Amino acid sequence: MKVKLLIMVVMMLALSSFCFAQDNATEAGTEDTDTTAVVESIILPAPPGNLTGIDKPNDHGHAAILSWDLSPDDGAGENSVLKYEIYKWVPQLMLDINLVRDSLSVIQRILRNTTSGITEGTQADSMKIVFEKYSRDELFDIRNTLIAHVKQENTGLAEASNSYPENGAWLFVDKKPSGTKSFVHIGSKDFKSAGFVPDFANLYYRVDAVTIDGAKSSSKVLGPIQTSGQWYNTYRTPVVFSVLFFTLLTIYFVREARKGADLYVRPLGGIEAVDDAIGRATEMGRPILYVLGLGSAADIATIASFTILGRVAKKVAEYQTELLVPTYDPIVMTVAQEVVKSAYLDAGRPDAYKEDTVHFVTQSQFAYVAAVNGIMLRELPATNVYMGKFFAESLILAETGALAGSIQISGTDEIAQIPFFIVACDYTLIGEELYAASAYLGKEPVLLGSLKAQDYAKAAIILLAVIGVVLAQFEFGAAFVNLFEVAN
Amino acid sequence: MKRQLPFLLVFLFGAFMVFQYYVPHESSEFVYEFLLDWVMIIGIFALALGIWSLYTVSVDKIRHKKENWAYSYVTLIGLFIMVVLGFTYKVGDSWGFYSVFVISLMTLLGFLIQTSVSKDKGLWLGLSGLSLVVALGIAFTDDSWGIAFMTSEGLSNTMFTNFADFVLTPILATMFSLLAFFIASAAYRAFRARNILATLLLIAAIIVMLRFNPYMPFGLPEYMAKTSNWLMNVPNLAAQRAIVIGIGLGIVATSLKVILGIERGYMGKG
Amino acid sequence: MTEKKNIFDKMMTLDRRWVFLFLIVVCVATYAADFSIPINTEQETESIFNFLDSLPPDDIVLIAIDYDPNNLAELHPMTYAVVEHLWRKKVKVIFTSLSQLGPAMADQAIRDISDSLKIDKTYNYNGVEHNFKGREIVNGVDYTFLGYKPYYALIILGMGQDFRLNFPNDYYGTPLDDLPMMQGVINYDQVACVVDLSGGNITDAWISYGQGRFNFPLMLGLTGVMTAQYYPFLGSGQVSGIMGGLLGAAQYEELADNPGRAKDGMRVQLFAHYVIILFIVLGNIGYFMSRRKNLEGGN
Amino acid sequence: MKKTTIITFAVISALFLVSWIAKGMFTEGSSPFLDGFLVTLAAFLTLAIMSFLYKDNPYYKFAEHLFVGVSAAYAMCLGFWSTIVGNLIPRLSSGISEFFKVSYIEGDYNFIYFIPIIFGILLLMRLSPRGGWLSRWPLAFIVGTTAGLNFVRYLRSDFINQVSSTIVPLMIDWQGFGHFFSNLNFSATGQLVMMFSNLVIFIGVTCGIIYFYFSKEHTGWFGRASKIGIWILMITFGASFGYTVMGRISLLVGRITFLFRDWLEIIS
Repeated sequence: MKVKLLIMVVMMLALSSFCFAQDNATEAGTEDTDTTAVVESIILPAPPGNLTGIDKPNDHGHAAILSWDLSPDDGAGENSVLKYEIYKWVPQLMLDINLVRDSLSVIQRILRNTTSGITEGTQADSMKIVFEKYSRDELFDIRNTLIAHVKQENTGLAEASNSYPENGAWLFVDKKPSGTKSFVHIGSKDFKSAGFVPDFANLYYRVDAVTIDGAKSSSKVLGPIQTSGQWYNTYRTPVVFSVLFFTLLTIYFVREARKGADLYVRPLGGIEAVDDAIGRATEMGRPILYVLGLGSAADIATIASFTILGRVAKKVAEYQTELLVPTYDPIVMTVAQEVVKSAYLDAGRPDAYKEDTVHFVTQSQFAYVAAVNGIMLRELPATNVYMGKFFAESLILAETGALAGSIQISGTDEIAQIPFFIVACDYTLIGEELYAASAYLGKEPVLLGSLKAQDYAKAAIILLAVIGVVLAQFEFGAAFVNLFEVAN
Repeated sequence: MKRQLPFLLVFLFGAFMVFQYYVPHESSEFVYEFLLDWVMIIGIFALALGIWSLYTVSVDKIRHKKENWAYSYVTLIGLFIMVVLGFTYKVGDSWGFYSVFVISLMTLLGFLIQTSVSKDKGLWLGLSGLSLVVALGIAFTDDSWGIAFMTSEGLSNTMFTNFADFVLTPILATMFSLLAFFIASAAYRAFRARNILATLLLIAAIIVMLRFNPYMPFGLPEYMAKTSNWLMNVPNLAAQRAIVIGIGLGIVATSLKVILGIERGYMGKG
Repeated sequence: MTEKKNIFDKMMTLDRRWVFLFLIVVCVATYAADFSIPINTEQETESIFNFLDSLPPDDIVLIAIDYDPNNLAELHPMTYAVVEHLWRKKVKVIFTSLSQLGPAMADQAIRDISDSLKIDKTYNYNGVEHNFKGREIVNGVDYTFLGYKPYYALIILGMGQDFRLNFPNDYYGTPLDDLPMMQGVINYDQVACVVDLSGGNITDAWISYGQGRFNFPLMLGLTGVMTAQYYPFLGSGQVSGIMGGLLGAAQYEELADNPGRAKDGMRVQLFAHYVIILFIVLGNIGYFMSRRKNLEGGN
Repeated sequence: MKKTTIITFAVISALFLVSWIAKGMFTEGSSPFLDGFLVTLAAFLTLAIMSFLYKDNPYYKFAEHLFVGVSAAYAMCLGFWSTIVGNLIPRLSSGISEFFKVSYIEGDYNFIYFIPIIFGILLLMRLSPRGGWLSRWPLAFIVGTTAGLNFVRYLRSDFINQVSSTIVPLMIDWQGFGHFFSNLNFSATGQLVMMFSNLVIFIGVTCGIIYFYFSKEHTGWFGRASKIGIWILMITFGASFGYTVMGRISLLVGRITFLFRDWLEIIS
């Protein structure tokens, strides 16, 4: 019962401060010009001409693109235009809803104890005074009811905007410096937000040219236009073609490989070293340390690393050496446990698998490094393998490993860290070699097939680049380059 | 079924994300945001698994008196005191019962660890019962503490922020600064002109390192600065681009293999 | 290997802890010691210095402190060096800060520099000795701090019309018309040049909206990583000079014979780099000598 | 324990105790002894980590283990309060939201948020010996989602977009040979250097890609191109190594500043 009463209070408040709000709305755009010293004779600039607008294509809706011709006094003529102000017409209903939205945000601030920023004497302040009288429980109720109310009212917006130009007001949207000819009005899709622009509702815009003195003249009103979301992003068509190209290429080569085609793969130093390194560890009776890096299970570098870990773990199980896998990310830990466990199973030694072979350390970059450093100096692994995503810690790890006298094999796709691994490790897989390694180690024809597809894609890039460089010398070459520009 | 269903899930979600990329419409965005939220939420559940793993490994070390087992107590104390401080806060200025509460919780955890590692279980269990009673007593009778954090009073749990500022930050910064030493030792150890590749690496590094060295004759300094600028802007750009293209294709190919179920190494053998 | 290690073998296999020790000693020593290193100045910085140095007293320079505390380490030394040089020459300064987190930091810097102006100093540059008497720097007479306003592109355009348009009052709330130095100062026409110290894309706005429209001499102070991308503007003459990163700041300090934070930083950097290069050279000498010995032994 | 170990420990504790007391006496503030303790603690931990450069020792082990414990808990607390409380709970029920003092976010599809909870619980099934296989489902979800995400995004950013940016004009401002030779200069912004640079970029990218070719033997002209590719890669790696030195030294200077200015207060 109480809640119903409160809605009434809020609505009353809304109505009473309506005039105030409207003043606010129209003045918002001029806040930095209204302080200008009074100038005796105000000369109006010529208005911007030919205002046009469309729904912003290939988006989720709620956005429109406006464009206009510069005012004759912008950069020419009197040269007096300082900026353009963009205004949007909204129905009375929208203004009402905005007031409720404002009160919602005040309630939110009260609930979060962040009302200190509200200046005295403003509309928000008077709302604050009203709402602060209620308990938290009541405020939660009020809040939920108001949200439901806003949601309900929003459905009427499209219809209300048909009443143009009656029953509404111009709202300031944004300002742009002189020389600007277009503006993308990206509204919010959240109906609770003040910047909400409803889809499929009539929108009206106008653009004012404003001089230094604050004198302004308005363009003709644009409208009605409507915004909406699209179901297909045409800008991304080049990506569709490349997805198809790449997928078909991969599937073709995988099939070829399955049929038994002989596929050559060039040797990778780092990968050939892995087997030797495991043998060495066995001879020395020391463990092998495998570091998966700081990536999450979602990073493809980590996924590639899992495949390599599987091979290493299998070899380790066969040779009966000890394996240490400290991890940084808990999900990576879970996956790595699966991988190592099934590798031991494959090697026929499930009994040798210990649950703490793969263990979690901490999810803090340098704490993880400190712990791994400790392992290196105390367990003295014969071989350290670093595969995956690495950041600043790469050099700390690799140098400590070198200090402990371990053979070190690394691979990462973080370009900034490759130099450090190259300098400090015995073998380094550079960038793409890491991904190739996972296919190479498997020696499975299907995986090798996809390497072949990658190589064809590279050949395509080189070919296109050569054609492009030749065409770039001519005027019409630009069209070719544009084929590879994905706008959004 | 047990083995195949996960790969079906991978395919479904993967294919959905590929299609989603072309659909700008709100409903597609809506699902996309949901999915990303889910990944984060599952991550936190996984973190609990991680903490559990850290705990069991540490306790295991203590139980079997492995090398350096005593330090595992340091890890566990650090872990628990941060958890307790992160989930509770003191009300008002007085430390009084709040500190007793924290200490009794800590002793409770300490005794519980002892119970699990020691042979004399009865004694330690009794002691942990005692501290549990103390902690519960304070929890229910005294209102000098609360469980909240996102509100402004919780953020002012001074000990939690102090631990972050005076334990985490200095160690982190110092670990990071070790890089200065390691960059020197790596350069000393590895920059030997063994073959042509090592020589190129060496020369480029030295030119760039000398870019602001004033003690050189014949206008060499200016030449060094210009050359190192050129090295960073031209060959660097080319090499980076070549690597990026390679990495990009590697990622694309691996993702595709994952979605199509060709690459299954990440879940153990498929 | 039974043969005795000679000095070259030792050079090659020196325990890395000596490297660490040497590095930390050199860093601490150069950090604590108070001496000056020569800095090679580049043309891009020299042109800034020469322009500012040629200004007669009572000219006005606009300095835009458009960075935030993130880039403080690289750009703060430039502010200190440039402003102190100008104030010593009795050139007046208008400050703006168009980055949101900038004003408080800029205000602090202005106070700091004012304090250092109270002391007498003698500088020796361009082969001439310059004696400067210490003096009190007065707000409104020697400088005006306009503060922060959002929409930097509009502010830069607006200041081309009239400073009072966006900044009717200065940062401390005094109306601009009440400040002695702002009498008759309307817009960029009364300003000798603009120096923009920035760590972000406000620089682009200064180039296209400011210099492009109002045609004043524009000089930039940028972070190290940004520098290369603005060189083309130097070639096209839109920008009159660039200071890049800590090195650029140190060059300005060198030109003005006013060693400060940047040269302190560069001192440690330079000697740390020397240590590393020294060890690389040692390692290589050892490597080549012991390889030659091994080859001879092999024969 | 050896005698020397005990003596070292005693000396070090005494030194830091003195530092604590001295800091406590000479700093101002509401709780000088707590502040003094914290600064001393930070200095101790800094030195403990640095001592690692000499060799592994008990002080480093202490700092390392403390760091691991505290940081794991810190990550968990932040993760819990920001993701579970900040993101999940406001969508589950208004009652739980009120308990955690966050505001309930009403929505028509909030029930979907029970799915990640189910996935999360499935993940925790690892701990039970029987249900371990269930934990693969959430993993499949995460891997599948992100693989799909990466597939298209990298195809666009690292494949299509790279083609367009590799297309650089080799002849810049070309107005015939006469004009070229009469305006010849060697400045960094001159026509000659710019053309040379663009040529290097083009050849560098092409040869670099050839180096990453896996399914063809690197012999003949192909091998030579691949060799040029790896040369350019090595020059780049050397240069970026040299370039990074400066930033790393700054980090060390930061620590020196902390020790000598904030803690010992001997350099102003």
